[in-house]
Amino acid sequence: MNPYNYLYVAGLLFTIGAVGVVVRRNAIVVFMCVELMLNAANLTLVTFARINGTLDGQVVAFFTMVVAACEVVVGLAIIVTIYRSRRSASIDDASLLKR
Amino acid sequence: MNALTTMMLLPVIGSILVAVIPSDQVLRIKQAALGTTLLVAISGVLAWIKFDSSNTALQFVESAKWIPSFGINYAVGVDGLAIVLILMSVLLAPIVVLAGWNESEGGRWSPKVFYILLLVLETMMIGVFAASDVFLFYVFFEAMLIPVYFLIGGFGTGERAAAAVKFLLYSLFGGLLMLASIIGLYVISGANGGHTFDITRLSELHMHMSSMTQNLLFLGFFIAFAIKAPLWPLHTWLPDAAAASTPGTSVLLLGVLDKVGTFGMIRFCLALFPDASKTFTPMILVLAVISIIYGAFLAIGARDIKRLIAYTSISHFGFITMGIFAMTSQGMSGATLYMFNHGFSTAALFLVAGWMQSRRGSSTIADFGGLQRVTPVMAWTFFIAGMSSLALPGLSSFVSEFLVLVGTYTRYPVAAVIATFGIVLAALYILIPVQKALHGPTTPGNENLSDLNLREKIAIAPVIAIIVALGFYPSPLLNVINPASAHVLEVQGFTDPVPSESAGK
Amino acid sequence: MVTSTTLVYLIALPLFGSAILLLAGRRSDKWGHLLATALSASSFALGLYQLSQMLGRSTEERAITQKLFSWINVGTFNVDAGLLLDQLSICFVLLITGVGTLIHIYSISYMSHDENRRRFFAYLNLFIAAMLLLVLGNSYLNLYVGWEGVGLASYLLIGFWNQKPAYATASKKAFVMNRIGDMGLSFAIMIAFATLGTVSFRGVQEASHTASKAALTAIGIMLLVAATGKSAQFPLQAWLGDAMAGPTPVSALIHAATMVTAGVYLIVRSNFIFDAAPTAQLLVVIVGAITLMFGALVGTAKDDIKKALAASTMSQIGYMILGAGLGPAGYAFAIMHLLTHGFFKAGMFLGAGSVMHGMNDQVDMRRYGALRKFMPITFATFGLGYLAIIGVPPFAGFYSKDAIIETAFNAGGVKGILLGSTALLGAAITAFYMTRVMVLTFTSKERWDDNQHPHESPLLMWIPMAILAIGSVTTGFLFTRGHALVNWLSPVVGEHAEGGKVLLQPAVVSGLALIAVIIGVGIAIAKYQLSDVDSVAPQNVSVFTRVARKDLMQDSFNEAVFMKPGQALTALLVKGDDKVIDGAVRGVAATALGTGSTLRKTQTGFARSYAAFILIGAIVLIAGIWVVTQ
Amino acid sequence: MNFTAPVLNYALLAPMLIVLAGALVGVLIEAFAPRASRHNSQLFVTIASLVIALSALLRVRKQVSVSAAMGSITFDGAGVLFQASILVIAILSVFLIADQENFTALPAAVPGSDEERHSLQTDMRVTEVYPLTLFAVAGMLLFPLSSDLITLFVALEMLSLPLYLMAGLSRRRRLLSQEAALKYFLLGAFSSAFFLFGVAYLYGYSGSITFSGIQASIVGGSGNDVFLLLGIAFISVGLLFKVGAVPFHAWSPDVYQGAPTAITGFMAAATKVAAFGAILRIFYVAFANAEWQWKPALILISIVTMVFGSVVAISQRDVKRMLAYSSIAHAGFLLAGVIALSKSGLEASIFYLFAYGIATVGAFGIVTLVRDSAGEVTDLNRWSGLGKRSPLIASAFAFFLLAFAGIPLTSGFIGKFSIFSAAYESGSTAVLIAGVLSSAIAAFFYIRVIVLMFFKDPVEDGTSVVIPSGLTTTTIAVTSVITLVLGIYPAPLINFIASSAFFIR
Repeated sequence: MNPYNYLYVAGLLFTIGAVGVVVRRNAIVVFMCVELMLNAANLTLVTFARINGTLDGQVVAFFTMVVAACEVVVGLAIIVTIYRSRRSASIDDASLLKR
Repeated sequence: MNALTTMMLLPVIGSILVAVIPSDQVLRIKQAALGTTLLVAISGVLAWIKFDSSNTALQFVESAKWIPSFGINYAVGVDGLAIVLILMSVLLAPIVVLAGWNESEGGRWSPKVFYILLLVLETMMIGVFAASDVFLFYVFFEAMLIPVYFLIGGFGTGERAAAAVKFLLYSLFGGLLMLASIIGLYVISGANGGHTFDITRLSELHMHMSSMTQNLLFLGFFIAFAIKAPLWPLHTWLPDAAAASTPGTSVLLLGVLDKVGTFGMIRFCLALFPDASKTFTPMILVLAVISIIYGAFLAIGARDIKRLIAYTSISHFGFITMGIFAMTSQGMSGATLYMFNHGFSTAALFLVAGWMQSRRGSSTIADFGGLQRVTPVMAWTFFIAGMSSLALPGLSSFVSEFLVLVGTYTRYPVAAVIATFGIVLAALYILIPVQKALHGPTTPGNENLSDLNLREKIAIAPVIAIIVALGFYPSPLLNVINPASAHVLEVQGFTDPVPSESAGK
Repeated sequence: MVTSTTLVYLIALPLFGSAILLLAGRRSDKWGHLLATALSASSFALGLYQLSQMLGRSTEERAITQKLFSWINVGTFNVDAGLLLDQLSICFVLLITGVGTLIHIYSISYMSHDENRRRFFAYLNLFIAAMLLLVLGNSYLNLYVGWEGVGLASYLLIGFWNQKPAYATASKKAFVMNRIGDMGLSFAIMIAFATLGTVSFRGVQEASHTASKAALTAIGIMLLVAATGKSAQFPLQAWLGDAMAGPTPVSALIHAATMVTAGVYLIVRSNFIFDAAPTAQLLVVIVGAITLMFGALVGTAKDDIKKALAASTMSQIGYMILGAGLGPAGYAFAIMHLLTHGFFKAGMFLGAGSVMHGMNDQVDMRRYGALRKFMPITFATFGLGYLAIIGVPPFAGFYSKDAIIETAFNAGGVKGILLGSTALLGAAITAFYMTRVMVLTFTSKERWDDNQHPHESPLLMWIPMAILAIGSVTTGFLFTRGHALVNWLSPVVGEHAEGGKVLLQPAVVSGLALIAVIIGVGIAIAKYQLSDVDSVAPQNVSVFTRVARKDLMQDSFNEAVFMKPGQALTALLVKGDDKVIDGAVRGVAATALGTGSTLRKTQTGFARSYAAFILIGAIVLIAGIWVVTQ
Repeated sequence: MNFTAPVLNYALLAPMLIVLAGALVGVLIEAFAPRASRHNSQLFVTIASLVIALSALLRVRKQVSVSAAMGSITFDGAGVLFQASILVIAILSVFLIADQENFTALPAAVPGSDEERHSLQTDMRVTEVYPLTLFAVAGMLLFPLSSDLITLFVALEMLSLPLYLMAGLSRRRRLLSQEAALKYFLLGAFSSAFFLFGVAYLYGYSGSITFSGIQASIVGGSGNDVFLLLGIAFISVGLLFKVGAVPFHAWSPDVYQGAPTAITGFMAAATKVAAFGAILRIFYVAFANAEWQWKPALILISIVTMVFGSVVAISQRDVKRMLAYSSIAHAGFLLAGVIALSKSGLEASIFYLFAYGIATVGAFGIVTLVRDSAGEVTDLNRWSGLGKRSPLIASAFAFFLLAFAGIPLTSGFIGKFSIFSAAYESGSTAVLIAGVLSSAIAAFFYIRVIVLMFFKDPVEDGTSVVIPSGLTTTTIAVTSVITLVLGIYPAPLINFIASSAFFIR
């Protein structure tokens, strides 16, 4: 199968993620969209590792997973704090800082 | 030690001295400031005496590396034009201190701050005329805005904050355009023999510029100077600033700071961009002539005495600019002499206006009336200063104004002819306030004004003396100015037009 | 040329006096007037000494110079502070210092009740100094200094009682209108320097031989403009009437005898230019002719004695200008009329001052009448001046005015006839209005209030009047005896060109003039002596009288054409400066602020919109790079 | 497949390792030390590790190596300068952080809850901010030294994640603070996704993840240009987000305002140095030869950023937001250094970054001092008359603002001059002109604040300037002095930068 198709899939996933970030209100969902984008990137990396025939892409993908895990830790902490303060996980509610 | 560096250091030392005197010893502070400025004035006069007017090269030269990797030096040196302007600045400083003995009080901050700012400003005033490194010049040019800004905003009257901001923004805008041009020069110098800011070396650079580049760089400098000078239509900051600041500050602002603009036109616009200067000369002359007439009309229409003086200055700066760009020896020397004379006649006007204002509590012309009978000395001083401002023969301004006109006429008759109408308008803008404020019956509120006291008389006497003396005998200054202005013209490749009907033709 | 080291003292003495009096202030109140008079007198003495020296030298060596120092020296523009005393200037020196000294003496008494008498004398001395500089300067630029100097002194003296707003305005008006003339002088100097390369009299004279007619015409016209300003000639005549606001001695000295004649001096001094520039010369005679009629017509309608005399002055100077415009034939006569006029008009002004002195400063002639009985000396001296001005032989005016009329007739062609007739008609009108003054003041019935107590003036006042009256009687005869003045001046103004076609013989002209005078006098006597005069000016008068009373609408004209538009322009510019120029500046600031406020709204506070920026930004970035790359 | 044991040059990595070790010690202290002693010991550990790291860095400052960590880290002169700047800024920032008045007592407590009240009463402290700071610093130290994409990504996350948390630690107005943390986090994660996507495409383009590998591919020109384009674009989004360039700037005003002020200062100064360090390295080393692809876009972003930041800053009413927009504008100026793509551009950028970072820390340090009973006062209107209340503090703030505005005799001027001249030297006239114009606009709001502080009367609403703690005083004093010295005599630093600013490949 043409490995470029994986790139298209990854691009699609990335777009879905990016649009999701813009359109969804729930902080958790938004964050999941970001994770989707990261995974799209991972898919791209792995595809390129395959195309280029080097392992570097796969290594990067591993790093990415670790980093994403760290992000989850920090992110959920923040989201939970907000939720406890506001009783809401909608990011549109957190819009006091503006102008 | 180098005379110029010494003169620049003295006020700094003085300001430190003022800073260590406790704030409550106001008299001591004033004495320290006066002493310092007097000392600087003396060293200025000594430098002027020592100056060799037959030598057209820069004198009192000193150079030290400052930021070597950018080719920036602390380099000072003066020619005949600069030494005259430095002389004017350092002579005005003690007069301002003495004349405005009490104007430092009642400001937003203590008198101490006033004198520190004033002394720092004096250093920069000297530096800006003495710098022979373009970068150094720019540093002084911009940095001197800050003390003036605080002097206006902190010690002025009326809409002082707004006026200070307007002044600063206008100047900064011009300064930034000039910075762009300076960067341009720097880059071009880097491409042609290494980065430098040395005025002499930069003045050879125009050979390596396209005319487009030269025009743009010229405009960067010129607009900055035209704002400073100020030239129509970039003048609207001046009346506001002059009306809001203390008389002393106004004197330094109009008398000295604004001269940086016209001085800069000679020193930088002409020297660095000779071809562009020629290209823009017609446009500049038009602006200058408009300034002359426009400033005069606005002065005629002014209701506030300080705004009036500011507008007269716009007219006078028009004359100076016209003289410079006439490119004749009479125009150039006349313009330089004009700068000096304008410093003193405007100083006299502003100081007296300030005294009138402090006595009456108003600077609106209509509030005064019949002062000649109540305060004859003050009225006379104002009158003489006014006569100098309208260039009455026998007073200093006449010589310079006439030189400018005659010098311009030989090359640009139309400009000179239109500008000459300014002398009729000048009669109006001086005599209208004279009539309203000094003549006529003494109006209510003016009956008990006190005449000048001894301190004020001592402060104004040298100004009047200089105005009169230079009217009759301008040679001491002209002898210094002439070789320098002739040198400028020679470098520009101009020779005076030959009389069209002379026997030699 | 003979050099001198003492010329400067002529000027320095009164200048010194002025400075002392002004600087010493009230401390010199007691002796200030004496010092000033003494200094003026010593200047006169010096002048006499110079005259005697000059007479002792041969004709070619009579002119002497003194270089004080190099004044302005830039490039080829080299002007020395230098003085020149020649046959022309010595006339003026003696007139200025002589009449000046007399008026100093007169003023000691006239101004004795004024608390600022010292200041008055300081101004007088300043005027003497400036006027001497005007006539002694050896270049146009030096002359210019004196030219504006007398303007300043005149301004100060007209406004001496400036607590009255009208007087302050009058002084300002005089200065400003003079400045318009000064502008002409500036132009003349600029053109001279640009075309001839020099501004000294000698240099310009030498260059004028080779210079083009165009250049000389331009210089000449500009000099004429200058002369019209200073000498109150048409069209810059409007200030002179108002200048009567000054104390009467001032009117006598400055606005009759000396300063206002400076224009004549300027034209005569520049004879070499006008001789070579016929167009300019023609304009000179036109201006002179118009003004002499103008002044005469205004004079017929004035009820204010000083204004009537002022109008007369204007008219008489018109004669002088006319004479000066007639070229070598007329220069000397212009000067002669100037000198005789200096005597009789100064005398009459002092007489008018004497009348006012006796009449509580009343100036309205309709409130005078029959003063002959109360002021015999004043009547006598004024009467002698009167006879001189209307040109009754053998009084001074007869000689000088006749000479000008005659020269005018002989100027040739239609021009000569027109000019001659104008001058002749002017003489008739002069006779009319001067008789009117004389009659209304001295010989008609009493028209003053009961609280007036007319009385003769003190000795110090009438002695100068008497001396001037003697001058009015004798000078004409002295000057013409053996063509004394004509010959005296010829080295300066060129040989008096006699001959050519003579239209009318001198005797005929004199006869015509006398007839004209008799007609004028006769009408005036019929109108004012033989019939009653209202003590209030009648209002139901012809439109001509009304226009003449309003100075032939000169002020209305200036107001409508210059002042009102000027004021409107000023107001417009003031508004425009604020609204347009500063408005543009403020507009830029407001635009920046407005843009900031608008762009600020993009910061909605919603994280999702920020994410959208990033997304859109990324897309644009990619698109941008894509476009660039392709 | 063969594995070679990694060879690490510990001497060169020491600064980072020391900071990381300090952070770990901090975590241990957090876990085991008694609550009362935590603050002092944390502070000590933090400052000690930063200082030791700095001295370790200075010991190896002359060394150069591409293989400090198997080609993942390049240790060169520019890197040393970035690291040193970051460490100096970090030390000064930690002094501000040590003033615990700004931090919440218990981050986990719900705002307004009993728990929070209790924590405040018992004077609990957020000592975890210290290890977080150290982690962030470690990430920042790594970021500009990274020479492959993995390291770059890891460093990016390493510096970002702690900052997300730190933004939410404010003691007062906690909802705002938490909102700032949330926005920062979500948008940060979003942008790092872009970054990573870019990494993937670059890898796809060159088959290598090292900068030198990418550069080699670009030179070779064999790869698919679409991948390169996507790679550069996406990676730029991530990097430009960090520096706050338009249109990726939107987070910064909100986060600057919401975060505790000391953190804002640290973030604004240190992050900018680190991020620009990374940008400079990747663009100078990896993308230099694809200049024609990215330069126009970057020029556009630079211009839009400087103009947008300046214009919007004018209308700000909150001092922290104003400084945020000011920092956006400065990001635009700094991008000019990237665009220059020359040695002088690199030098200028480094000088600018250091000067700007120092002044920023000082300015935010002063913001922490202006308070009322409810905490910091950041509403600009309530700053009016500050010059009367506390002349020294107000003067220092004014001085920093003048430095931001680039007035001569401040470090900002030298920075502005050098960076614009570098940009112009490389041919970017548009950047020069836009820079000059937006500087003029920027001057507008800096000066407005000065007017507010000095020329307006104080409002009596309880706003006051607290007496700064010793450490805060130190920070403000040191930053002021550095800003002044770099303005007057920058030659030593410039020479030092010139001698060591280079990237090796």
